[in-house]
Amino acid sequence: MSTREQRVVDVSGLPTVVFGPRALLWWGTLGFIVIEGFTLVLAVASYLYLRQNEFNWPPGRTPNPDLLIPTISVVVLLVTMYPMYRADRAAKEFDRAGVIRWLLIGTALSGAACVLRWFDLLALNVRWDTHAYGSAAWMVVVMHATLIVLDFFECLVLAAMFVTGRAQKKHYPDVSDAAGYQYYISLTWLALYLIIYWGPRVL
Amino acid sequence: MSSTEARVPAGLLNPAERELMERTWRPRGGVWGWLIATDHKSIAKRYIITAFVFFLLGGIEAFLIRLQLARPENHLLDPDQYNQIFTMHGTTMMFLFGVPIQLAVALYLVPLMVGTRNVAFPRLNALGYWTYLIGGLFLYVSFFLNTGPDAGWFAYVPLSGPQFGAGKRVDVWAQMVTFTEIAALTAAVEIIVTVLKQRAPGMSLNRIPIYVWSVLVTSFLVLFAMPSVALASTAMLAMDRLVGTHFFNPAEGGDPLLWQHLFWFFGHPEVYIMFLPATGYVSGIIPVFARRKMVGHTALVLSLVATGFVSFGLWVHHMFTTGLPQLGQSFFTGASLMIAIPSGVQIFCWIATLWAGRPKFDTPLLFVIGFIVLFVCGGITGVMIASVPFDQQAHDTYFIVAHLHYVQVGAFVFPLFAAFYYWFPKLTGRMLSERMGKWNFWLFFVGVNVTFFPQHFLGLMGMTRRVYTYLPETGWGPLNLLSTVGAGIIAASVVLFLANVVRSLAAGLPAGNDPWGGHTLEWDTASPPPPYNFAHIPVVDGLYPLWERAPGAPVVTGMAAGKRQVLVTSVMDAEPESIYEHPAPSVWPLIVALAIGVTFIFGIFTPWAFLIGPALMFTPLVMWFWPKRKEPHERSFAEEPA
Amino acid sequence: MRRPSALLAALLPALALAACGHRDLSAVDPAGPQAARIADLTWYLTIVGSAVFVVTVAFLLYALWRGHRRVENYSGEAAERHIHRWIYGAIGVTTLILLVTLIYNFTTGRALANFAEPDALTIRVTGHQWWWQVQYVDPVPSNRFETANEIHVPVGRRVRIEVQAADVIHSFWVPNLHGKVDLIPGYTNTTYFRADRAGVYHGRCAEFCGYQHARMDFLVIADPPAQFAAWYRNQLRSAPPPADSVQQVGQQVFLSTRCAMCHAVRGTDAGSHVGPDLTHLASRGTLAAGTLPNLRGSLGGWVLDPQSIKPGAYMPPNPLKPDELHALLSYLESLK
Amino acid sequence: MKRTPAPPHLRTLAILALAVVPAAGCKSEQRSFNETPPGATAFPAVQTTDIQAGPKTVDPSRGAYQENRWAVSQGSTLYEQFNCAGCHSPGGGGGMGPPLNDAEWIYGSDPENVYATIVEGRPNGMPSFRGRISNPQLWQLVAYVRSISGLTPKDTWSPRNDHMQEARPNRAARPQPQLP
Repeated sequence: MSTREQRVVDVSGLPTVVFGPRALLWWGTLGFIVIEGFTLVLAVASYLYLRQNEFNWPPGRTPNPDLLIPTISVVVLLVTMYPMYRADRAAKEFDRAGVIRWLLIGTALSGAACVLRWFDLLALNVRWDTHAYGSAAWMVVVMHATLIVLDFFECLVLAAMFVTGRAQKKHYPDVSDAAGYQYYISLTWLALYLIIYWGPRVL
Repeated sequence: MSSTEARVPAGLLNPAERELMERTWRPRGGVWGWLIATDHKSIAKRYIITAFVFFLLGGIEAFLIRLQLARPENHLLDPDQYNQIFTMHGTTMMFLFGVPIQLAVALYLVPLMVGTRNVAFPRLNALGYWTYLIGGLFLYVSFFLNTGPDAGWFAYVPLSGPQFGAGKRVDVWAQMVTFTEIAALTAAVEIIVTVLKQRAPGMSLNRIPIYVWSVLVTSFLVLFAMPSVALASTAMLAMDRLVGTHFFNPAEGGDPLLWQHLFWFFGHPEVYIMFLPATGYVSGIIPVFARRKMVGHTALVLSLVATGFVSFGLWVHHMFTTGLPQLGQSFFTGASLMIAIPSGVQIFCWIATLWAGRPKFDTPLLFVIGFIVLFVCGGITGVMIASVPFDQQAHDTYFIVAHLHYVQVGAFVFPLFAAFYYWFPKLTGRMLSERMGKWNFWLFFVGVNVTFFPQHFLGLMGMTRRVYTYLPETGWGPLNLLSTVGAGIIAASVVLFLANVVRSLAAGLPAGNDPWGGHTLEWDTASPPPPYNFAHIPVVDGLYPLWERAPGAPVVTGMAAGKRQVLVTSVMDAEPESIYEHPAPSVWPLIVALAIGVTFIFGIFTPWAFLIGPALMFTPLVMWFWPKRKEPHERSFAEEPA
Repeated sequence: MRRPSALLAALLPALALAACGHRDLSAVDPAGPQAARIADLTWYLTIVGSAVFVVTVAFLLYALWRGHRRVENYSGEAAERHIHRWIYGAIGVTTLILLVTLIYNFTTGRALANFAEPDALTIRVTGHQWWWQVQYVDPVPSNRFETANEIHVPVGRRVRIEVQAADVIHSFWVPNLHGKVDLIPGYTNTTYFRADRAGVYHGRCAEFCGYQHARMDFLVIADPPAQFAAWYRNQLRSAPPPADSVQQVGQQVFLSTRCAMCHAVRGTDAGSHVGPDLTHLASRGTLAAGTLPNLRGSLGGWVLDPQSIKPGAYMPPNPLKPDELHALLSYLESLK
Repeated sequence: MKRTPAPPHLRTLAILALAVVPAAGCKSEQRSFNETPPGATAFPAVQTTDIQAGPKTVDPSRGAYQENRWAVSQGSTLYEQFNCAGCHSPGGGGGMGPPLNDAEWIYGSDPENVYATIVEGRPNGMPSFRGRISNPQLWQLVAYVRSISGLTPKDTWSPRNDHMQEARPNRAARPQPQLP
């Protein structure tokens, strides 16, 4: 193949650190959000499917779930979105100090959410092996709990990277992806909270 | 590819840079190199070989079943062994061979066909393979310890529940599903991101090869189908059997039908996960052997997408006899019939291409023709059982066994063998023997028909599925014996295929870059391809790059030879957007996979494993992402300290 | 459409094979209106399906033959349009066939569903692990009785079967009379059918339910109304006292050893419903859910060692001394 | 490998070799359909006190059913079928009959003792089932009864059955010393 007038497309000038849908990792995070989100959708669908078999929900002498602690944990999770948003903005400006400050605040809040989640489980007022209602409620809340714990450790490790100075420029987009993941977790918990804790009272 | 002229035009790699690139991308040798490999070709080759070993094991189990059923009142297997073996046959073929091999072949071919150097997330790819391997080994070690699952490959509750599913057998099945589901999901995410973001410049959406389209649609199916079985098997059935939850306990509000809904919501898309890549192979092979462009490229792509969507809407046709309301069942009959239309479109386009082209009858095309014949028969019996009244007679009988094997062996294994014969030269650099290939095809084709066509009549004569024996006066003896003979022919054909592979690895004809005159990018590089696939990433200017390539077509330059760089392009028109530096090979995915293994294997015996396991996983996961300190001169901009 | 099975049986010899099994156990040899409707639909689907298969494969072979003889490709703008016209035609025909099939399915489905009748003979069938408990649920409580593995129905009268599962999922299927219906714990499904000609129709369990799923058959015996009424009256009667001393000893063995722990014989102290009701065991055609013919030899073999015939069944081996066994068999054979 | 139909016993041996590898896992999953459990034909030597001359002689095979998961599961089905639940309540929590899920054993908790209790019956209402229940089923019942209070290995316990949940098996009770 003659190479005399070999036309070339020179890409040496392209950036190596990009944010949002231009970056591969953004799509990877979106992929896992879709998987986990659809698993939660199916878990809630199973919860509502099991509801058809019962006359009253929760069945028998099981009391309604408490509202105090779960409401606090919803607020905490919603509030966590703000520091993560600021960390995202700081990451886009490659501002290391800003990222460290807001990321640590976000990590602390999501840690608090993890602790509160244990009390959310107790607030269900039912053991998982009492009947189908207990099993389904525990399944939904525990599955979301795994996501919060995952998110907490992800933010913790990211924060550790930036604090110890080992973080590189390519980790800034990871911060904005972590922020996106946090928005997803907080909003899904708001929806699950309404279904699991208010559902028995309202629906 | 670049000429050996002294003066190399601006930007092209001179021999010194080429040698540097060779060193940068070359995977490390030895066992350690094997454990830390992240090159998509070495992982995918392993994946294919492992899946094929499970195919052989599944085949042996199938032959044991046929031997037991060869004559009435046979005492080769007692009921306990028979239940374990038919469950292992179904589970192995569907979970350990079906889905994995389609994703494995895709992981090998997709980067080559879209013109990039590696899959999007190479370490995640390694994790996927190791998790799959651990799951498969775990299932087979349990089977040899007499703890193989024995409630059928879809393990209907309450037979698989805590009271009637004694011992740890069904737990083994439930956790094995988790392993294979993690592996499939990781592969699906990688394929989607590779196809959307790493295509060669110029490969806009309407220039993506059909095989890549079929694998993209399959990956979206995996994304939305696997969670359903993961939820049903791990989060519900395993918990029912471990900590006494009541998801499926009818006395405490649970519902056995919930299991069937969740399982088949995954089950039917799963068979399309195995079928769509098979149509991709066929649509990739026919133009090459008909020596003509495919008729109705857009029609084929749209029918792939349509099949993908509709496949989520027909799972209830597995549950027509459970007493669901009549109106609901009619909707699913409609959906089940509707899905026959896109399949019809594909068949018509294939036949039209063969008619308008000049077909050359090599082994790949023989397998494709065999596929079309078997698939039309399987598709028609599928339309038959889509009707509720007839399904009430045919459900859970050997009519269904015949249909599913016509559609699985005919429409999935035949195109897979066509793909083996077609892409084997690219994987190994050697041609498979055509003479043995033709024998392999005809034995397989005759074997399948002799084995499974009589089973249609057995089904209508009342022979139900999963029976370990039957009475002589049922009159099923002769047809079952005939079916066993057919199974022997299939076994001979598979042994012949193995001989062909072994012989050609040792002394096959060297294949060169493009033995068949293909039109997709993978035939543009050496076979087996170098670790970096393309020295210069090609620029694509048509749907059939190699057939329509003008001399001196442009290539991409300007990527550093000393770094593992991959070009990231836009989703719609594949314009270069950025350069992404791939992580180096690493052992951490293997360690994380082992930690996952510990979590779910001990999760059978104690719920605490679901706390200790993730704790074990924390360190390797951190080490997986922890950045290495780089020397200033080695660093690129992305690796500058934050 | 008159049932053309005779004509078509000759036309498609392979499929005819399915109609002629030695026993009445075939989905294409209907003995009732329900199975007849499904059989007609089966023939329609088979014929149309075979036709489509033959036509498609013919097109394929023609395409290969035509293509193989071609010197250069048939391509270009006009060629593409010409090919597309053929493909649109083929898609149109496919969609039309599917539509007709869909409509035919709906009509058959609705006809099958509207077979209910308030005063049909009601029978409750409960599936156990590996046998069928049959209870005739008459509006008058005193006309109710229980039997096992055999259902007698009067010819020409509609029968309503209510199915329940006692343990795992089973499936009630009598191919000659109607499609199958699953027995699911927590649900009561119903199915209606009618036998139009007298005969012994074999039924099977069609959902995998454990070790002995393969040997969980039952019989549906359609009797003329008079014969059915006589059978019904006989079933209502409890077992007569033993006629001679050997049967006396047999009854003693039955009551004092393991039999009474699981089996009930109305008219004696044995009242456990763990296993099948044996009050009229001798009147049944088969033993062990359709596995053995009801002869003295097979009954003896079954009582002594059921595990070698149905391994995994709940009935334990009963090592009896020969005279005890002889007496027990005589007693069981007196339970007409 | 292509199987040529070898003589039947050879094939069965091959399959057994394929399926049965001598390891702990397989013994507890063994389904023994038609052979009576070893050491169960003769009436076991029963010991009601811990005082004895010389070491405690134990028949090693009597544990065969105690660790077998299928035997415990069959035992739970027989527990309902033979109406033990009538007096001891479905979860073994006790009713007219004494509770079976605690560490309190009036007549001893070794397998032979429980076997003797069922076969001979006990005063205050426990009927004798001698000759009424076959030996394999008796040993399965013994295995299940001892599993209610946690005397059989942990992996033989089933967390629930498919019925209403009454008495939750109180496996926290202090179990007797495990089998040697």
